[in-house]
Amino acid sequence: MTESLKLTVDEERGDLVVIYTEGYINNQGGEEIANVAYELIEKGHTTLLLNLAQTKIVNSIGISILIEIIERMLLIDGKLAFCCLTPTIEKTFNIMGLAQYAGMYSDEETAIEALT
Amino acid sequence: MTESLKLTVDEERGDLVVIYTEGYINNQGGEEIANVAYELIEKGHTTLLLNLAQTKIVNSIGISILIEIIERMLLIDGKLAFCCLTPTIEKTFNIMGLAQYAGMYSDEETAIEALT
Amino acid sequence: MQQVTLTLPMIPNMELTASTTAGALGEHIGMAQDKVEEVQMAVVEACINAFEHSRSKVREVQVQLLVLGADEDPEGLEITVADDGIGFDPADVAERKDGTELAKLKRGHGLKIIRSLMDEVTIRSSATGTRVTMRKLR
Amino acid sequence: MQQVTLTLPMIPNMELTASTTAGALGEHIGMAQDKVEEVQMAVVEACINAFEHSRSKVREVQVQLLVLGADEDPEGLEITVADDGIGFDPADVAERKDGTELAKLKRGHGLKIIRSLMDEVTIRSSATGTRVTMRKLR
Ligand SMILES: Nc1ncnc2c1ncn2[C@@H]1O[C@H](COP(=O)(O)OP(=O)(O)O)[C@@H](O)[C@H]1O
Ligand SMILES: Nc1ncnc2c1ncn2[C@@H]1O[C@H](COP(=O)(O)OP(=O)(O)O)[C@@H](O)[C@H]1O
Repeated sequence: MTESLKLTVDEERGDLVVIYTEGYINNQGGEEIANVAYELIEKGHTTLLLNLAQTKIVNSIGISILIEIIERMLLIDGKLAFCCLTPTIEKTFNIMGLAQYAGMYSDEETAIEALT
Repeated sequence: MTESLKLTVDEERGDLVVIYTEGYINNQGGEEIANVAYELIEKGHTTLLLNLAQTKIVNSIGISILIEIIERMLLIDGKLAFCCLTPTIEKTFNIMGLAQYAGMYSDEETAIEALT
Repeated sequence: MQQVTLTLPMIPNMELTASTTAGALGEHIGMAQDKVEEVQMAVVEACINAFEHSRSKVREVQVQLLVLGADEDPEGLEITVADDGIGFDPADVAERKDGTELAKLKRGHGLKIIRSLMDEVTIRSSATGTRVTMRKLR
Repeated sequence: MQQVTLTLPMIPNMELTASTTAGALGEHIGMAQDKVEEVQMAVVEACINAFEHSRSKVREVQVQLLVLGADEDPEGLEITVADDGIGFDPADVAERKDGTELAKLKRGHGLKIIRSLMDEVTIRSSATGTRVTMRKLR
């Protein structure tokens, strides 16, 4: 019930790394995701998938930090994609114009197929 | 973010049926679980496992409805067990004296091993 | 002094407003997550007791959440859940002896849960209402 | 008339108290879950705008949640998020033109999100504070 974000990272997907979020993506949550993402980039990973199945709420400050990760990804010719968004989170991403810079997939399987 | 309970039922586990909860187990949530459980009992299932991994909060009215399911289960020589409880939910179940009537397991694998 | 007062209508799930607030305050003062969740569970039980049993005419519950200690050195949370209902005698809430062993477990747990999960609980109740005050140190 | 007024300190995650309350009220009046979640997202944005931008001295935000229509036939929710901060001119909040295309996306979205997710939004802002009132029909 506390809303601090929990992250689980699955690096056993070949080139792709899946990051599972659980909880609220606010500024703190966004920064936690960014830290994990930048570590993965350091390690040489260039394709990241954020699975938001267990995230029911985000805010625009958290999303702005995700946009920073996308920027960094574009610089290294990498990709950040999303899957399993609630309809409202997907709508919000679209309102913010994220769709042109990051793939959004309904489920993890579809995302992995498209990304690998 | 809305707290109404979501249930997923996995009947493909041989004799055991796993019910996954997501959200708040209040009176309404407890009743939803009971409806699903009674339907499964009607179908002849006698061992149910409630996986509470995605439930972060319960209340005592919801739990009292779970106790009704346990009562029904004992009448037919069946079993209701729980897995993946948060420390606080486990503590609350213990305070309510549930431990002597229902198995509680840390994870699904351990639960399935013990129950089958 | 950090403090939040909520006046909540007695409608389903409104207890979650109180527990969400307790969660934010608990995290804010650096309380460990398990402890925060224990506070949240206790607050939920105190609210639904008021919803269920108080017979309040205004159908509202007052929840006051207070950070104990100095701002720079918070010590814990104190939460009061108050209703203006018919009240009860806490000393009178006996263990129920009727029915089967298991059936006995079914109700009468709210106060036990609150007392077990919090460090300190005071209940003041009269014919004009009930105030449950509970504290938990960080 | 169902109504809840919350006075929330500007501390992290306190916006979730407002969104949890909106969730309980929305469910209570039978609003579809997707719509409830849209209201919750808009409320969160309005609160964090007040937290981030208002420079309120009291460091509190007032959130009023109101069920529209008759009790037996609720029509929707109206939520007002008010602060006593420095205010701003909503007409002046222009699209940011600086930086790369993507960098432009980074901030300046709160009001757009609120307007897109709610049916009706009114912003009143002056040197004594800001009130964002938003409605969504069931
Ligand atoms: N706020 C309240 N107002 C009036 N009576 C209360 C209140 N809280 C508790 N009680 C009384 O105390 C009894 C025990 O409460 P509790 O331990 O929470 O168990 P339960 O809610 O399951 O009955 C209740 O049945 C009720 O009679
Ligand atoms: N409650 C408020 N008090 C003062 N200024 C505000 C308030 N809400 C919004 N603003 C102003 O409007 C601008 C745009 O807000 P918004 O669209 O939410 O984007 P962002 O919060 O990302 O800047 C803010 O940068 C701020 O200058």
